[in-house]
Parts: sequence; C-alpha cells; structure tokens
Amino acid sequence: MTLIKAVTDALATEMARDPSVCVLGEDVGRAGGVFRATEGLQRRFGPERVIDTPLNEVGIVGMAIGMAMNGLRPVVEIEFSDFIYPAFDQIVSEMAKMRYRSAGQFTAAVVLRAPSGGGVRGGHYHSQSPEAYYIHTPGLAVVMPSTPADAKGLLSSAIRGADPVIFLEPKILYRTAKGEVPEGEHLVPLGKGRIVRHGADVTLVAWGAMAPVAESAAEAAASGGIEVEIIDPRTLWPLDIAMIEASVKRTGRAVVLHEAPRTCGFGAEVAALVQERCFLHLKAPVLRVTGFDTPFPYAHEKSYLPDPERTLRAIRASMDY
Amino acid sequence: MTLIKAVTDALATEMARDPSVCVLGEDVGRAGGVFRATEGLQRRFGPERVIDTPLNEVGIVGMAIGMAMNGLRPVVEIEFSDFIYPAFDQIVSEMAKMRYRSAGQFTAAVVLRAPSGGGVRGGHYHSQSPEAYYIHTPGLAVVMPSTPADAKGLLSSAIRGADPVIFLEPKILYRTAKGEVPEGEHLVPLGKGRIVRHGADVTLVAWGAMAPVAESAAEAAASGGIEVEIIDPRTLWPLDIAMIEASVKRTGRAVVLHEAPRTCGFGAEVAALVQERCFLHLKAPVLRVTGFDTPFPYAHEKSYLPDPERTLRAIRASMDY
Amino acid sequence: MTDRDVVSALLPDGAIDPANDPGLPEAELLSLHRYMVLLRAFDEKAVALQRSGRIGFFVPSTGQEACSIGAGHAVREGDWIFPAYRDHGVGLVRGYPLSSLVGQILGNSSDTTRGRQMPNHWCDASIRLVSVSSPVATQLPHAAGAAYAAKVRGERIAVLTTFGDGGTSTGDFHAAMNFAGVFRLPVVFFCENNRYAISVRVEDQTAAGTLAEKARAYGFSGVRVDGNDVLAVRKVVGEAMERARGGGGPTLVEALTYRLGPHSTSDDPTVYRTGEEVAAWREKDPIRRFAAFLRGRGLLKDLAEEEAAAKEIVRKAVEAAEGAPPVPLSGMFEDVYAEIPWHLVEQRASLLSGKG
Amino acid sequence: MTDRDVVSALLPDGAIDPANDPGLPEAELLSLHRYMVLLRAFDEKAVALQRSGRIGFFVPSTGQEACSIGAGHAVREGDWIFPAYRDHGVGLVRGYPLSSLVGQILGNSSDTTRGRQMPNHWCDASIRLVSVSSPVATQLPHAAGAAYAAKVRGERIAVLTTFGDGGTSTGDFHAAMNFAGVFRLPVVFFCENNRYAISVRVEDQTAAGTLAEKARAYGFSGVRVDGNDVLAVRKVVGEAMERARGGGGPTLVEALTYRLGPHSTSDDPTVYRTGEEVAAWREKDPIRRFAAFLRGRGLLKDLAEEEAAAKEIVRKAVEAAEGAPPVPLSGMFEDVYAEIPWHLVEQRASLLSGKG
Ligand SMILES: Cc1ncc(C[n+]2csc(CCOP(=O)(O)OP(=O)(O)O)c2C)c(N)n1
Ligand SMILES: Cc1ncc(C[n+]2csc(CCOP(=O)(O)OP(=O)(O)O)c2C)c(N)n1
Ligand SMILES: [Mg+2]
Ligand SMILES: [Mg+2]
Repeated sequence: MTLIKAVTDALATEMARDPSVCVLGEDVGRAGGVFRATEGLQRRFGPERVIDTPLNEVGIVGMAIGMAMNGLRPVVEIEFSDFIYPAFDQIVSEMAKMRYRSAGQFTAAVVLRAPSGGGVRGGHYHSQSPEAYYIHTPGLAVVMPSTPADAKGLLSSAIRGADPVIFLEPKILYRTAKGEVPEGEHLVPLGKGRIVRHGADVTLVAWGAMAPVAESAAEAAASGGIEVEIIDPRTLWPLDIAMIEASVKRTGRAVVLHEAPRTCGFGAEVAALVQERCFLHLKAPVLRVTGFDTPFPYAHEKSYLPDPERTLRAIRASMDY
Repeated sequence: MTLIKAVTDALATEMARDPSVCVLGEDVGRAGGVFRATEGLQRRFGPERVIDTPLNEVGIVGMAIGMAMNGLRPVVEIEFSDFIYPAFDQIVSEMAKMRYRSAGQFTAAVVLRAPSGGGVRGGHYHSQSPEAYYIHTPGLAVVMPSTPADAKGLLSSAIRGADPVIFLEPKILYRTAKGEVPEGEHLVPLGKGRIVRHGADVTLVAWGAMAPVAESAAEAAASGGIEVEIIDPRTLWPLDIAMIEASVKRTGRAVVLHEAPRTCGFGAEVAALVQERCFLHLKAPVLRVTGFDTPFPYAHEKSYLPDPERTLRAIRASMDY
Repeated sequence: MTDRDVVSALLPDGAIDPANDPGLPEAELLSLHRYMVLLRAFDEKAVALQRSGRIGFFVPSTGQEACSIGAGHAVREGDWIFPAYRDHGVGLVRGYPLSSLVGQILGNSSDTTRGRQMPNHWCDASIRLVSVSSPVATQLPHAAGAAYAAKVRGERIAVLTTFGDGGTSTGDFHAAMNFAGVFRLPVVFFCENNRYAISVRVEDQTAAGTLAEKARAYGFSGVRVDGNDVLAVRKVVGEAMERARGGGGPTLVEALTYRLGPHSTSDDPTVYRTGEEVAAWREKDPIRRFAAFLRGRGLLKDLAEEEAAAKEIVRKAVEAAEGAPPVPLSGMFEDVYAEIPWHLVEQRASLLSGKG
Repeated sequence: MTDRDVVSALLPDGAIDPANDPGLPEAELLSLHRYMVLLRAFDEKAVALQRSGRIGFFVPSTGQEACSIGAGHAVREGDWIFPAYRDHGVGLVRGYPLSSLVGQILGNSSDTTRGRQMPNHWCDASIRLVSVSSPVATQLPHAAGAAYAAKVRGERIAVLTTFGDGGTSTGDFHAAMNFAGVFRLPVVFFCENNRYAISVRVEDQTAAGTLAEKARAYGFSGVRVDGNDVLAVRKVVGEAMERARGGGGPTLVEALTYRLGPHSTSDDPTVYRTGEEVAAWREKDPIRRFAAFLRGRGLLKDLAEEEAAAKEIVRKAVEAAEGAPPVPLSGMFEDVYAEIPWHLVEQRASLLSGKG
C-alpha cells in the first residue's frame, strides 16, 4: 500500500470507529483532497463529517479548535504545509496553549495534517519543511512518518490522543513509498522512534523523506566498511531521546539529516541534546546535512535537497574527524 | 538616556534625515505607542508619516511591504511581539522572500519593531521571546539590543539597510536600562557582536534582557575566581560567529543564555555551531540556560525566567565538568 | 428595520418602549441590576488593587455593564460563551463565582486556573465559559466551531461570543463570520462598539457606516442596539440567541456603548480623549439609567444601599482570597500536555532541585 | 445601479451597448483581440509543455482572457500591478515580453528571475508588475501599501490587484480592503469570480449575495461586470482606475467568468464539474464573442489566421528559449540578502566544492 493510501485508510478506520472524528479543509470533500488523501470519505461519511471549507486557514484551524472543545475530534487538512502560516496565530497562541491556560478545563486536541517537504518541483511554496517552528512551540506534538505502516499507525494514535498534533506528511513519498500496512485498527505510539538499520560506527538521525536518503547513504557507506545506525524518530517532538542517546553512546558519532534550512532547524536541537548528553562519548562533532539557508529554490531543487552523496560525505567526515 | 528614549531618538533622527522613513502600527500616532516609543513623532512629522492603523497585523505588515516596494522606508511597530503571529505569513512568505523570488527586482526592506521578552507580569501573551522563529526563516535579519546606545545605533542601521529586519526590543529594559547615547546620527553595524566583559575561563553568550543577567552572574563567578567572557551578539542573525568562535577557542567552555523556551531555541543553534567549529577545544559540552518548554506562566514568571543563580550554576557546571 | 436604526427600550422619562421590552419578571429585573452594580464594584476594587500593587494589571468594564450583563443574561443552560477580556460580566451573570473572579486576578492558589494567566483571562468549564485569550478576536472562530459541533449533533443551543469594535478589523472576525454564514451556525457575534480600540477611534478603524452592516458581506443580518440600555441588549441578544437555537443561523449585534475608564490599568486615556466626551457619556451611565426605570416601577428603593452592599461583598471576597498561599512551583510544568513528557520532567527536576 | 446589476457591453447580436462602450480606437480594439488570442495560444502551449514533461506545472487562464486582457489594458504608465498567479495576461498586455513569460515557465537561464520560482510566478519591475506569490491574496495588502506611498507623494497613479473568488475569504482580503477604505487609497481590487476555488463552488465560499457587495463592509463601492466581455471589463476597470487616480478612493470589481480548463495541470476538474456546465460556458467564450463584434465592425477578417499566427509566435519563443543553459548553481545563494552573509558563503562553498 502507498503512504497516501495508508493515510486515507487511517482516516476511514478512525472515522468508522469513532463518530466524533471529522475531517475539514479546502477541497477535502467533493474533490477528495488535492493529493486525494480524503478520497471517498465524504461519500461514505457525509458532508457534515467531511467538510469542504472556504479558503481561510484561520477559519479552518480556529473552527477545528472550537469543534474539539465541544466534543468532536477534528482532523484538519492544510493543502500544503506552506499554507499553514495564515493560521500560525491560531496554532501557537490558541491550539498549543488552551490546555495550559485553562488549567486543563479546555483542550484543543486537533490533528493538523499537511503535506510537507520537497521533491515535487514545487518551488518556494510547495516544498518547505516547517517542523522547527512547531517543535519550538510548547504544547504541540510534531509527527512525521516515513513509511505507510507508520503513517497509518501514527495518524491513528494522533487522532485518539489528547494533545494537538502537527502531522507532517512527506509528499514526495505519498506514492513512492510502498509497504505492508496492517488491516483494520493499527496504532503506533507517539514518542517512540524506530531503528531503521543497525550499525556500530555512526548514528544517523533522519525522518520523513530523508529516511530513504539515509538508507541509500548507509548502503554506500557499508560498501566502504562503515556501519551506519539509522534512527527515524517518527515523533519529532517529544523526541525519543533515549533511543538516540543509547545509540550515540555506542557509536560515538552522530549525523543529523533534514530538508529544512539548517539554521535553527531541528538538527540544531538534536546536535545540542546529543553533545549535552553524550559529550564524553563523542569522537567527532555532531554533523548536520540539511537544506540551505535560502528560500526553497525551484530550478535548483535537486542541489538544495540533501542527497545520499552529501550524506555520505558527512558520514565519512565524522569517521575521519 | 533610557532604552525606550533611545528608540524614539533613533526614529526621530532617521525620520528627520530621510523623508521616506515612516512609522505605522496600532496606537503609534495620537497615543505615541502603548510603550510611548513613538511619543511626539506624529505631532512632529504628521499623520501621513506616523500612521495609526486599524487592528490588523496582516494589514500593517502587508501594507508596509507594499510601501517599501514603492519607495518608502516603513518602520512597523507591533504592540507586543506576541501579537505578530497573525502576520506570520506576510513575514515568512512575503517579506523574507521578496528579494529572492524576484531575483532582486523587488525588495521588502521593512523594519519590524516589537517589544519582546518577560519581566512585566504579562503572562502568556505579553512576555514571549520569538527570535528563533525568525532566525529559522531565510531572508530575515534578527536584531535585539541590550543597551540604549545599541538600541539607537542598531535601529538606525536597520532603517538604512536594504534587508527586512525583525527588531526585538527587551521591554523590561525600556526604562531600567540607562546609558550614554550619542547625539544626532548614530550607527552600530548589523552583524557585529559586542564583548561585554572579557574573561579567560568560560564564554557566556547572552542578548537582550539576559545581558544584564549575564553580568550579575559573571560578577558572582568572579568572586569565586571564575573569569567569564560575555558576548552580546546584538544581531542574532546573521550571527557574529567569528567573535564567538575566537572566544570559545580561548576559553574552551561555552554557556548560552536566553528567555525563550529551550527546545529549538536559538541556544540550540549556538550550541550546534560551537561544537561544530570548536570541538577539539571544548572541555565541556555547550550548556544552555533558558526559559522552560511551557507557555509563559503568569504567577511563576520569576522562576521561569533565567536568573543570575541559574546562570551561575551552569557556569560552575561547565567549569567542573 | 435597517441596520442603521438603533434598538432601545429604556426611554428618557424612565418609561419603557413596549416594542422592545424583553418582558422579564420583576425578580429578574432586580437581579440584572444587582449584577450590574456588583460588576462595577468589582471593577473598581480590581483597579484599586492594581494601583496599590496587589495585582499586576486589570481591564475594567466600567460603563459597559449593560452590554456584558444584558448579553450574559440571554445565555441559557447548555449555551457556550467565548468572551473577550473585558466581559467578565457575562460570566458573572451566568454564575461564575465572584470568588473565582477574585482568585484569578490574584493568581494565587485560590485561582481555579492555577495562576497561569494575567488578570481578565478566566474560564469555567462548568458553565461553558471558555478561556479568555489576549490576542484580539481569536475566540470568534472557536465560537463557530463549537456551534458547528452543536449543530451536527442537533442540540438546541446557541453560542455567544463577545468582542470590541477593533475586533471587527481582525482576520479572525472575517474568518468566523464567513464560516458562520456558509454553515449557518447557531452563533451570536456580540460586538461592543465602545468607540475606541485603545486610542484608535472607530472612525479610523473602518470606513463602513456601521459595524452591523458588515454582516451582509457574510450573508446574514446585523442589528444595532443601545449598549447602555440593559433591557434593549437583553431583548436583542435574547432574540438572536433564540433564532440561533431554532436553526435561524448567526446574527451580528453591534452594541453602541462607551468605556468610561482606561483601556486597562496601563492606559492613560487623557492622551486621546477629551474630558467633555467622557463627561457626556457619564450622563448616559447604564446603571443610573436602569435604576431610574426600576425606581419608576417602584422596584428599587435605595441605590446607594445596593452599592454599599456590593462593595462589601467584593471586599469580603478579596479578603478571603488574598491570604491564599502561592501556587506550587511544580504546577508550572503540568497541563502543557495531557501527560508530562521526559523533557518537562527533567526541567521540573532541575528547577525544584535547584540544579537547573 | 446596484451592486447586483452586471455591466456588459457586447450584445448577443454582436452590437455594443453605447452606455458601456469604452470607446477605444480601432487599433486598440484589434490589439485587445490579438492579445487575447496570443494569451490563449501561450496557455495551450504551456499546458502541452507540461503534459510532455518539459515544464513541471502550469496554471492556465483559458476562458478568462477578457478579464486579464481587459483589466490589464486599463493600466497606464506609472500604475502598479499586483497580480494573482492566473493573470499573466495582465502583464502580457502591459508589455511583459513573451520571451520572459516563456523563460519563466522554463526556469532556465532565459528566466529573468533566475529560476527561482515555479511557473506562473513572474515579475517585471520595469512595468511595475510585482512578483507573484503562491499563498492566495497576499498581494492585496501590498497593493494597498504601494497605493499609500503613491498617495502621500501625490502621484496621479493607480494600483491594480487581481485575485479570485476564493481570495475574498482570506484574511489578506479583509485587511487590504479595510485599510484601503480607511485611508481612501488609489487601488482597484479586481476579483475574477470564475465560480470555483479549485473544487469549491462560490456558493460554498460565501453566503453573501454577491462578492461585489462585500465592498460596503469597508465603506466603498463594488461593481459587477460580465467577465467574458472584454470591452465591459475595460470600461469598468478603466473608470475605477481613473477614479482612483483622481483621489476617488478604492473600488472592488467583481468580474463574472469561468475557468474553462483545470485549476492547474495538477487538477482534474471532472471530479467536481459537469460536462454540461463546462459546455454551457464554452458557448460564452470571450474570444469568439469579441471576434463576432469585430467582424460586425468589419475589423476582423480571419480568426483562424490570427490564431495560427499567434501559435507560431509562441512556438518560436519556446524554441528560442528552450535551448538556453540551466541557471548557474552559485545563483542559489544570491538575493537572499542584499549581500551574501558568512553562512551562505560557507554553504555555497561546501556545495560547489562538493564537500558540504
Ligand atoms: C492581535 C492583537 N493585536 C494587538 C493587540 C493589542 N491590543 C489589546 S486590546 C486592543 C484594542 C482592542 O479594541 P477593541 O476590539 O475595540 O476592544 P476594547 O478593548 O475596546 O473592548 C489592542 C490593539 C492584541 N491584544 N491582539
Ligand atoms: C493561503 C492559501 N491556502 C491554500 C492555497 C491552495 N490553493 C491554491 S489556488 C486555490 C484556490 C484559489 O481560488 P480562487 O481564489 O477562486 O482563484 P482561482 O484559482 O479560481 O483563479 C487554493 C485553495 C493557497 N495557494 N494559499
Ligand atoms: Mg473598543
Ligand atoms: Mg476562482
């Protein structure tokens, strides 16, 4: 099953299980979503639960918050994560703080789904990776799957959970990532990472569309005798630090890989945490392979995005340090 | 002169020098700003250059972008940095990318001033420190002064500069920070840090309202025989990395101090950069003293904000590592 | 009637316009009055507490009591309230305890919201009084969402959200009004046009003739009401709420009123308002105006006595709450998430152990 | 006339309503037509290029040529244009070179914007044609700002900004319309109501009777025009721009039209529109309609010939540009700031040296 079908499967399964789950966003109803993630849901669950909204992200997110306060389980789709920003105030000032400021009297357990990342020739506004903005915002969980099974299991857990979740979907993997997906209800717990590949020499942290890039780089490294351990955190925040810390204490080396611009990206936090917690084990600085600190370019997309070659260079640099 | 008067002085001086400079925002005109930063400017320069706007940050920032494209030098005031978020899309999608996406044909050299940080019993929405969001956004410069002279000099440089600038003003220092301020035109270049205090044992990076906290901590450390070197970057991004790198290579120890929540805060980037560049010189991990990863609390503000005691503990921890 | 006419009930001579009489029983009339007096007493006390440094900040509603009390009185069991920071009166008349109001502004352990927010940012889930936020008008889309949920469940309830004239300029107003219109939601948008957004005159806030007519842009109707006339407010909001409960969709109500005090305790209104303007509005004091009507009906004996009683109630409430211990430090790390994640456990430990 | 009436000039019988005749000289009439035909030829070629994988994406304006060409023709030297992604026609008629249009969608070194953005995101400072963005309606507040600058300098110019029906729901629309009203800015808001925001019908976008009437909420007037009637569009926008230049303030123009093609090359409109609906609108094709008028005037001989000529011009332009070399890699790090800061110097070096 493809990753996008796994998303649809999770939505359909959770909607069938719990009548309070509903989906809202632009073009999610009659059209089934611009990426077809909600295909067939409106026909099956009706327009009151699969809601085509006007073109206003403040209204979508803000209305979802009110729906969540009044007993529904709204799953918002924002067409591209680049178009969340009009709703940024509703997310950071309202959704993220509702539980805290009301001392738990009110919560805003909204799941906000958005296709994210590059690789589709989308230029500035159909390619960005915004995870760091949300990770820096207390009160939000930030999730990004890299396989169909994780997409279904993590999204289902997010929908059943009690906290607001920013659920970023690597759009380039929608149809290229295929894999076994358990039928029926399937949960993958939030906050637990996945060891994609075991290795003794260097720990490589990568998520979303960078996970397969990490795997190719690890393949190449292996043929050069370097054993790379790949960790996909899956839930970016709260991070499975225990898994990363244990691995780096074994390998003594860490590389973090992401599409987003380098400066103040999540890679900076991973690097800061690892050097705080594994300082005496580190044989080399934590290295970062990331997008560059420019707006996301159209023509140079392939050079902008980290690839196996750049990743391999960083792995080698860490080994040779 | 107080820091707020230095801000007013910079605005008045630059407006007198260049008729294209104008100020816009809520209550900046007749009322002279909720913190009185624009006091007297409307009387002196008229309502067309000192503009009271309707209550809409999208309109304020979006209009400023268009004004900048058409030859004006708009200086926006947002009443509190917590209230910028409705305009987040205009800032990250438009202001930050205009030069790049038009290949330099159009620019949006807007200076966006906002009172920032805690200490005024302001709770969730009158206390936050948002610098990391803007540092992570390519195309923006982010500036935060900690002294009246720097406030005037940096703001004047920002107004004359060619790039959009997020100019964060530590509101707790508005009336508590006093100092000599050069009369007339006064420029402090962007991108250059300031060594607040020299010391051989540990490098302490702090900005805005944390700079005086760093000084108290350094005093206390000195009485314990620890010589702290304090660097105030002043321009947070692009950062004066050369100054920090040189210092850490001398001291072998680094602590970074900020009010914002720790996770994915600017401290993470400073830590990541320092360990990448000074790895073999480091005698201890780069330590962070920061706000906690909660919404900004009202009653517990004093415990939430880093103070000299917590800073001193980190300095000691770094020395004793 | 057009959206330029203004509904009023209390006539200058102390009589009432039968057309706009909400027809409340005498006990309710008296209770409306008592709440207005109590609200004023509370506001005056809160400002005094701030002046003497015992609380950090306060936003008074003095002059706008007819709005919050009149609108709040139209709210029924099961309805939701998404108020602005200036509308503690709405909660008060709905049964939000004075002790909680006082506790919240003190931010000590008598605050049911654990000292988390500034004064004026209360909530009480038991009466569906939703947590107040500082960013202007962010509660409006939430109100639409709560109304949507009630509507799809077929509940016969309405949602009241309150905000100011400045709030109509926000993107949240545009979004919420449009969604309410498109989905025909049971929500009443109650706009207290007190003529100022801090220092900005409503004439500089919009070029529209009235705020009420903005509703047309969203396909529903707007009504203007005399916001210093508690019975007219009660009548207009009551009808709008009932229409919403009955499936008639949303209404925008523009209440014409005036803030007699500062925007907040941090504000000095003399820099942007003339004494004459304020004095003219003092003449229209909503409490005195309603008292005159009650006196005419022989329902009210001694206003001064009422006011003294209210002051005493407030004094006692403050006295009772002020001694409460501070909120415990550990609470700072709770309610960020449903469960406390590892990083907050570590941060809490570092703070409590004095090691962090 | 009310904001429900729709202005049209071209009558069914091929004649013109003298009341709404913009009174253009024959040469201008012919040039309008030639641009419409060229625009259609370009759009069809661009879609073909995308289908054959030679460009990544495209947003065609087929069916809406009367809107962008008619509105663009009302723009004068010195005026500013803040267009939406579907309005390359506005630039084209203002003199934005076809070669630049082609270069931009190819994103190679023939692109005057250095391959920075997706197709449809052009700009040309020499004609004050401002850089197109993807987020819907973000250009509207910019248009207000450019108008503000012109107004305070006393320049006798106007600003045109274009957007769609869906754009009226955005917060940027609300902000820009309100600021334009409050400051009486010389800006014309040209809304192409093509009845859909991707799949969402305009009836589900707003409950308002018309989009034009939304202008009232901001204190100025809205006009509806037949958006498939290039002369009516030229007339209405021309008057609005002239009113703006003369200090008469802003206008909202709602042009009623229809997108005959997909929203973009990524869209399949058959999932949300019926063939009948599309066929009915094909009958109202703005080019054929205008051609009929020109023929009646004896100004147009052979439409097919015109179309063939336009196709050839476009073919040649593509041929000329397609061979251009790719944009140099180093350019990726320029124009982020006025000068390249240290971190981008390092990142560029790491990429170019193959070390990063
Ligand atoms: C988004 C946002 N911008 C600015 C502010 C600062 N601010 C607080 S109250 C206020 C004025 C609100 O005026 P109005 O809506 O008329 O309500 P009133 O205070 O008059 O009751 C402003 C500008 C804010 N709280 N939120
Ligand atoms: C803020 C934002 N949200 C969502 C989108 C995705 N999107 C692109 S075009 C579009 C529909 C726009 O419809 P309309 O304004 O009517 O213009 P049209 O495409 O019909 O010309 C949407 C939803 C976007 N670009 N920006
Ligand atoms: Mg007001
Ligand atoms: Mg449309």
